[in-house]
Amino acid sequence: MKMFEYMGKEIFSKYGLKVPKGRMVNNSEDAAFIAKDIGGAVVIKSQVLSGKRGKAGGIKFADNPEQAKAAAQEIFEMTVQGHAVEILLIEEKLKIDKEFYLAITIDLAAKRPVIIASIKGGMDIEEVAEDYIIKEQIDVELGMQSFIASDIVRRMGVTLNSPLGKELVRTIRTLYRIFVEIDAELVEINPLVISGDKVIAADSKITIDDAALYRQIELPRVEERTVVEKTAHDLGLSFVELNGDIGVMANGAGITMGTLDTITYYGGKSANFLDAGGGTGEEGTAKALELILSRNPKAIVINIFGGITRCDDVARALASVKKNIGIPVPVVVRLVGTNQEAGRAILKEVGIEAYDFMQDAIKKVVELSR
Amino acid sequence: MKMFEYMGKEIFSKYGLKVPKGRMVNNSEDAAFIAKDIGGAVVIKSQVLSGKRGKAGGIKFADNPEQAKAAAQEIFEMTVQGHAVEILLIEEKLKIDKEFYLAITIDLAAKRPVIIASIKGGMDIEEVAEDYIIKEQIDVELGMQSFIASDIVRRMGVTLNSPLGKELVRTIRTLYRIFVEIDAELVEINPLVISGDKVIAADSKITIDDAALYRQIELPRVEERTVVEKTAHDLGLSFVELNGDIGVMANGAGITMGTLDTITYYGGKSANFLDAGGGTGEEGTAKALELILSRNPKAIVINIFGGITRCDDVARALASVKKNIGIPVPVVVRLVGTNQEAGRAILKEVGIEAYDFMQDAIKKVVELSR
Amino acid sequence: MAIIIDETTNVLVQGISGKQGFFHTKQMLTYGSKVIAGTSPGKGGTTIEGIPVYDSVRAAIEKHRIDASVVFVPATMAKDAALEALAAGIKVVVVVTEHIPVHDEMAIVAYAKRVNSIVIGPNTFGIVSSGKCKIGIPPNQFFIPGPVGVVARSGTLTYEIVGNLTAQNIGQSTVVGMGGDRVVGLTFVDVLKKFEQDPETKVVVLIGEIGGFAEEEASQYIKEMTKPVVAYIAGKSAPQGKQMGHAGAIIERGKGTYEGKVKALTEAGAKIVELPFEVPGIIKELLLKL
Amino acid sequence: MAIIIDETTNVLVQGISGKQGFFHTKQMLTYGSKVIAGTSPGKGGTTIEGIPVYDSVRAAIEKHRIDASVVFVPATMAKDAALEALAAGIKVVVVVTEHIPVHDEMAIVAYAKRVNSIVIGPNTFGIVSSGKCKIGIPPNQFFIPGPVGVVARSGTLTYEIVGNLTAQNIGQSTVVGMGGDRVVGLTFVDVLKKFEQDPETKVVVLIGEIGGFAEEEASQYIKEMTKPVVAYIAGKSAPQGKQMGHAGAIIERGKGTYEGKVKALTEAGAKIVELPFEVPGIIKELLLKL
Repeated sequence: MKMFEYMGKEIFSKYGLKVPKGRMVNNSEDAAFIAKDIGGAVVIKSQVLSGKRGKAGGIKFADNPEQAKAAAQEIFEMTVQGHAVEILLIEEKLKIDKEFYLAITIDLAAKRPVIIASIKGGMDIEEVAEDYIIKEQIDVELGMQSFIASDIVRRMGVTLNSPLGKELVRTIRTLYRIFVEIDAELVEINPLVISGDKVIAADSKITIDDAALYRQIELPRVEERTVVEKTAHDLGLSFVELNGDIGVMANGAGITMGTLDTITYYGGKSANFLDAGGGTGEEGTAKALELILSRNPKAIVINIFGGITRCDDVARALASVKKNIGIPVPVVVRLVGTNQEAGRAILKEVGIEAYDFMQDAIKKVVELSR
Repeated sequence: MKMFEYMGKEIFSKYGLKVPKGRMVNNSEDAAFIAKDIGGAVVIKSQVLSGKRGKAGGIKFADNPEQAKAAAQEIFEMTVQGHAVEILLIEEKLKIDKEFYLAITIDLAAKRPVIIASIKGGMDIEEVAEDYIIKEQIDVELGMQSFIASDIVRRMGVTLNSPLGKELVRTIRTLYRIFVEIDAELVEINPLVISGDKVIAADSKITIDDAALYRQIELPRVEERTVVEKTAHDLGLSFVELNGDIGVMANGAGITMGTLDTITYYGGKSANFLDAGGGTGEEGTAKALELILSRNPKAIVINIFGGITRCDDVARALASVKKNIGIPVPVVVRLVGTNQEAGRAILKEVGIEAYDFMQDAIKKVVELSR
Repeated sequence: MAIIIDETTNVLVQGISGKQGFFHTKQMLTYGSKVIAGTSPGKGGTTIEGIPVYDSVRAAIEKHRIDASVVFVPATMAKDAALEALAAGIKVVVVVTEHIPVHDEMAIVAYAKRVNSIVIGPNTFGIVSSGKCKIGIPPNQFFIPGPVGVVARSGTLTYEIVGNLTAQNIGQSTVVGMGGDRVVGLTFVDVLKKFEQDPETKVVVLIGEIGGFAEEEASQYIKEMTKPVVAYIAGKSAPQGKQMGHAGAIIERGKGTYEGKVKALTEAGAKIVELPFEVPGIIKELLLKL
Repeated sequence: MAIIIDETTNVLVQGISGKQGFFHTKQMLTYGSKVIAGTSPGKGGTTIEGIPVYDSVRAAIEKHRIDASVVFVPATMAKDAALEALAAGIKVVVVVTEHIPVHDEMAIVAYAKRVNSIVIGPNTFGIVSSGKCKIGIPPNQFFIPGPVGVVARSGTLTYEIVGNLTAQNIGQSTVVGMGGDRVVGLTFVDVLKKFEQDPETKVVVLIGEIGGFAEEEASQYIKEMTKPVVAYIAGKSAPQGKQMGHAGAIIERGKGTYEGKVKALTEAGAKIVELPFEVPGIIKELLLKL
């Protein structure tokens, strides 16, 4: 789950990291009011989950409340990378000496958290040369000891035991504590602004592990899925919309990807990725079919290799949708595995002949989608 | 640093462990008042650091406020194992189904914390057969995981997943957290009272690692040293009063023990154990001598093998005490090591001839103490 | 022979009284696995399907030699269960449970490394040494003994490929599901090394997918292998997974794509199949050449 | 030969700019130890007594081969310093600092075990391989090369005994101070095993004291040793140390007394001396017999 910038900053602030003075607003009148309250120049930042707000015009500066109101008005009227803007964060404009970069994520190859730091922070961090990127894996049993943070600061070229060095050590240690305690997959500060001896998180990008949300009850919830994707998620299905015309359902992420690969191979185009794996029952399967139909595909392929998934459940779901709602497009089914015979018998009753091999079924559906 | 029972119970309570309803009082009037407030039968417990209050009469029961007042009066007038009683803890009398024992300390051989649990808690835990004592060492890097506490409860013969079993798991995990977070050397609950499904800490015995007090700023401080021992401690000396008549000073715990052993071997009796090791300078050494003199020994032996300790510092200290305060008893000195020659020259000026070997010096001082 | 588990492996089921644990215990017994004990806190002393149930792993260990355990407990308690098995000295721990928080997974993997045990999963279908022992959840009928070692990241795709092999009467030495989560106990290299040393395994099928570096790492080792490796990488035309911000980009630096993986594997000498159902044909060819 | 450290050992001083670190760096250099680097956060790039100073252990490791480090930083930061040295892969870490919290000591010892390194101390005078390398704080003049291995819990008592040996021209192979604290990195057994294998060491002196079980444990191994062991246990007539409540009593069950230790050591074949200055005489006898 991605979090909005202002939510991340609230967390930082709670843990004692410095963030710019600021407030959220949802209209331009309030933007002017807050700008006046903050005093001096301000930054107006659209709160969207996209990573490139600045380049898309979603961040503006203003020298006084009137300018702030105008800038806010402008941002509210735009979309940032396809997202409508509902909330703005109005913040003091910082005196910036340097912009650093600091993040913690998971190094999947090492199976450990990794600290990433750079003294070349700012907008184009991905373009910074490897020489300026410091990476430090953390042994989770040892944890973030003081010496680890100190050595990162040393490698950043900042004098240890100086006020700035000490503040950076504290910032790194605190960020690691946040990373662990909120079950984050990513915490990122870019830029980490150096202003004299002060170290200020001028931005925040946080992603929480969805699997851990059950124990992160104090964190706010953010929904970034489309309505259809959310419906699928609530049904325990993994669903992504694509641009083609063949509706796809399979059971398991790997076999779903394999189905997509085969469709492409035979010259077809998939309308969606729908993984109904892990024991989705009859009702879930029926809902999955309805989801696929709602996207108006030209044809549908169902590719089931039943392990936990039972073929008769899938067949019953298909039969009931056909009877109750009707399926206006051709459906091609491949059905093998657990309770295969029962499933095929049910399908036969509604006039569907199941295939044995996925390649045959997919060849067929691609033909039908032409 | 040992803590009073009521202090330990305040810590338990802060961490969510159940303790009996109760209040501290420092006079018998208040005892009656609190007993009335609690209602029903109460226990009156003297707050002293000795381990055997019950047997010494320091714990009494009362059925009503009048009895409570009388019992309190009686305890205030007694000493419990040599300790005057200044504070009483007045508590509700618990309905006791069973008395368990639960403690965490450090297993020195394993160099790890160890949980000790028994279903035969109460006054005579030391007499309980090994078969009824459960010990479980904790891997400090793994920490107190749920399964560890569960297995201890299983070994105690309590049904897991029962309300009592769950409460015991929680109690063990919480006690470990306390043990770590307050830098304890010992946390002990005896008895841990089982009352229905409730688990109540009916007593507390906690010892904090003195070396960690600097970071345990929120813990209350308890002083159990004698005035002389405290003076020594404040000077950075390790001092214990003994019953003999030969004052002893040496530099280092091992060599001080060796000096005591040798005095005993030659038939003498040591008046004290005074370790002035670890670079005690001239002033500290002078104070140490004054401390020894304050105990009126018949003779004094100083056994210095100077490493960090400098022989000239020791000699100067001895000379200045001799000049300024006077030393009314014979002083025998063994002085070798760092700056040995300078030290001996200083001693010669005040008429003291230093020995080369500890055995010769100690033989002499034992003679002089006769 | 086979790798990791075989006909002598004594299996403990953690969470044996749950719906999943109960169902798959029966399936594993049917397959012939030596499931000899289960755990379920508070149910110690009872039996399920004739299998003695204990309150804790240690209680089971006091009575039985346990070589492997399989974790069927819910995600909220799975870390504790896995650590319990590892702390008790069990050398192979199969974690079937899905949706375990990734921080918990890192903790499990770190501790397993320290105590020198193998963790399969989390979020795995398990491991099958065909005809000898199955630990996990795959359907019994598709696994028959033979010369093919299979190692995979995802489940149903493995059944697809193994099922096709079995349909053509090509059996498997051991089929290992490393687990579909981002952090799992084994790497492809760990498993490939074991296949390389296993006399029964003649050829290896690697079933990978886009994202991560597991296949690129595997390529380094495949170069040194004497046994042929056939690889299928799923997701050539699948949507990109979510990326971990700039930090992810810095770490990945363009790795993890279909093209990158295929290039690395090809250069290492692996045979790439473009579609999953092409595996049996190539395997047959390779086996005929041996 | 010698144990743990010798003339090839490159030494790093952690906290080289502090009063203690500075003083003892000079002393170690005078003794002939190869002190080749020091650390002091914020002072990287300077030199002290001609020794280059670095901001961190890793910075030093980038420039030098370091075989051992010695920690002179204050107690509040000693755990971090010891872990830093261990994490950097240094195989011998001598922690001189005293008054380190016991929970910190347990953490240091646990991590050292995991990374398979030796921790000497905390609260130790250090280690001397006489004539080759001294790491720690003992006075230089009392340590001369020879056939006696010495292992001790306390410092000045060791100087007393080693000084008496040296006065009689009996040198030492290596003198190890395990540290005076309750939780330290080495056990007597760890050190005795090394002496048993060291060709230079002909006889061993064990200097113990009352409390704990270290000497009782040592007895178990002394039974197997081929080299003679002379033991002095301090504290026959010393006051009892404080005891850890009932829990301590349950753990100890009467162990830790002078009588118990002497009995165990005697039964194991060690020669007990009743007073510290009796050591040289017995050693002389033993050496003549060899």
